[in-house]
Amino acid sequence: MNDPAVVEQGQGGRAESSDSGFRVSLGVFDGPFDLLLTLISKQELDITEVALSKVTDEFIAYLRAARSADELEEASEFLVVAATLLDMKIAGLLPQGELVDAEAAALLEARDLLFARLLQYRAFKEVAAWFARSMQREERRHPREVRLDPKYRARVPELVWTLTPDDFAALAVLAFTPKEIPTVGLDHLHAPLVSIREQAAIVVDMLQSAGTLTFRDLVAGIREPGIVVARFLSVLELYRHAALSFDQDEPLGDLILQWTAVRWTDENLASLGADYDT
Amino acid sequence: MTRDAPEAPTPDAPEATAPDSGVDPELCRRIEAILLIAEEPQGIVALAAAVASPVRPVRAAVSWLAADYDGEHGGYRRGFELREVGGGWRLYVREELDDLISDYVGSQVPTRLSQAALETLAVIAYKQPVTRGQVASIRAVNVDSVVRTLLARGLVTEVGSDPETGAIFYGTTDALLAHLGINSLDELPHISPLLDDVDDVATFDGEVRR
Amino acid sequence: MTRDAPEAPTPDAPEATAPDSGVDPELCRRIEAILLIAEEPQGIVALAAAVASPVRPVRAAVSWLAADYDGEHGGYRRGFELREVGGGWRLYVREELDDLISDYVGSQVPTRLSQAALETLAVIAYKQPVTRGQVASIRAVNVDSVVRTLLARGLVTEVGSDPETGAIFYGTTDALLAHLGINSLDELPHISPLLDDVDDVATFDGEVRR
Repeated sequence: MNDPAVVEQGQGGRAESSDSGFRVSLGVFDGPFDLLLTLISKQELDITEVALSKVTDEFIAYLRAARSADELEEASEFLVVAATLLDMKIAGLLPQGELVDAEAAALLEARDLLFARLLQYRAFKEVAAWFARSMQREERRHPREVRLDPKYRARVPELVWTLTPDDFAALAVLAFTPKEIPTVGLDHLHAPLVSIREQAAIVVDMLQSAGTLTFRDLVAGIREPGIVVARFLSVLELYRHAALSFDQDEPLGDLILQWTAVRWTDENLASLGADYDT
Repeated sequence: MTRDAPEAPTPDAPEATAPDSGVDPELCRRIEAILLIAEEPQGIVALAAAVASPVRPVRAAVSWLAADYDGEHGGYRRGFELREVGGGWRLYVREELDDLISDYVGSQVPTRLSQAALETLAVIAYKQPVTRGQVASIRAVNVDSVVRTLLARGLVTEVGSDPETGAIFYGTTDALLAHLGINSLDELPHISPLLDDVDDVATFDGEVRR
Repeated sequence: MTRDAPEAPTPDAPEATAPDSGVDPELCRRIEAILLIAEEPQGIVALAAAVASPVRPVRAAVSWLAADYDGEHGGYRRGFELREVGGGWRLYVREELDDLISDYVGSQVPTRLSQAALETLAVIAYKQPVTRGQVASIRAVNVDSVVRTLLARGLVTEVGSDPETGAIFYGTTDALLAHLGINSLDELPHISPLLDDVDDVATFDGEVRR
């Protein structure tokens, strides 16, 4: 970091717009936060030299004094940028002289990506300013917008109307029902929940009728890993309840399960796996 | 109009009409601007006030413009004309083109209302007087063109405007009652539980700052 | 237009523009009539359908009219202009006269978009078609209510959905272009060098943040 003041002059227009916003006073930099970002993004200020905790403290103080919606909006924006800076800083503090292994390379790549994200965020911010200017300019314009002459309206073909008042009311109900923007289901990201208790019931059934089975038998034909895991956990649970015993003849060999319970009721089953409930 | 100055003396378009007619092109421009956005016929005095000019040159300019649109100053006869109606001047489509406009309007206004138009109509019926912005908030889509259709169909009408924002309030018309076969809005089936919630929608406008 | 015949050959107004420009004055008249009553920008194809003419001469006539209103055909610069905005052509008061008109109609307080809405709009404009989730990952905030506002204002619209996840894709509308005073997305400021990285970033986000 050479001389922030000089760079600030070079920034011209941008510094002007940020004068009213959040300013920071750090050892290496004193000025608008926006400018700090510009310097970092131009690699004229080393991110590792910026005390993020100090930036954050100052920002919180700034927010306490903030009153206008504009200033409060800066809060969410700041969080984005601060999180990005933090990520960058973590990456920046890691040794990067030689690429010793793939992990280091990945971190370096990650830093570039974070950097790109910051740049991208700033690009959209700047474009948003262009949007605001264009919209303000355009809303001053006056297009021709005059009611249609009744003589033309009168010549429009007759409206076909088929609704009764009840139909109409039903439409109103439909129209007033809040239309939530559908949210993206995350279900596809998670395997459906598998109940250990349900799986235990199946295991109990199979063992009671067969007496002795291998674990391989118990999960034969099951493709969902979740069910296999649940059946294994239920075997452990049943063992804890002394409902079965198991033997393994050799390491990694088949697990042989034998039903040993003298008395077994559905109540035993209901209490099974309570440790896994959350 | 000082901003005009740099552009005015374009070399290949000398403001040719001014010298021989004695009509000031800048005055004509200002009058044309008012006429383009005016809903009602404009009297000469009102026009003169709007363009901040004495009445006499305004009267001369309006006559000149009317003749100009009729193609009498070397141009061609425009598709619009400037007519004096009820003591004021207004731009009209030239009468010979009425059929064209009727066909066009007919093609723009469908004989059946779309689902979107019907739902918007229902919202206006139950929430009137209501602004387009409020309807848009409830329907969560822009309703400008749909409201235009409903206006063109005479199913809704402007019933006033917000003194602060200038936003126009809309309400339904007797034509809608006639279509529904009822005599008054009181005869619409009751759906109030939902309506109570509707004011919540106002929060949604919070995104839009004034 | 047989009704036109008796008036057409007025002695001191020969339809002078037609021969030298190759533009048919009758076509111009019809286009002017549609433009006078249209409430939205008119695309060339829609105009051609309205005036029942092939597209090519309509395009030529519209260009000729725009230049004519600008005073480039020997007339004077009109108080109105023909602008190509939001995917079509529309009559506007000439920009230099906007202050005059604002005084005349009384200026309405415009409802401005919040900074969050503007940024979301910018992301959608450049990244469309784009899901809310993708917008949110770029802005790193929840954008649901902002998108609702943009939908209600007709600035963005649903343009499809992901066949696998059902996530809705959003894109911008012609109304947005009109609000920006541009005719196509190509006229947006160029920021592609930065955006080239964006897709990598999105993937990266996907791996790290979810």
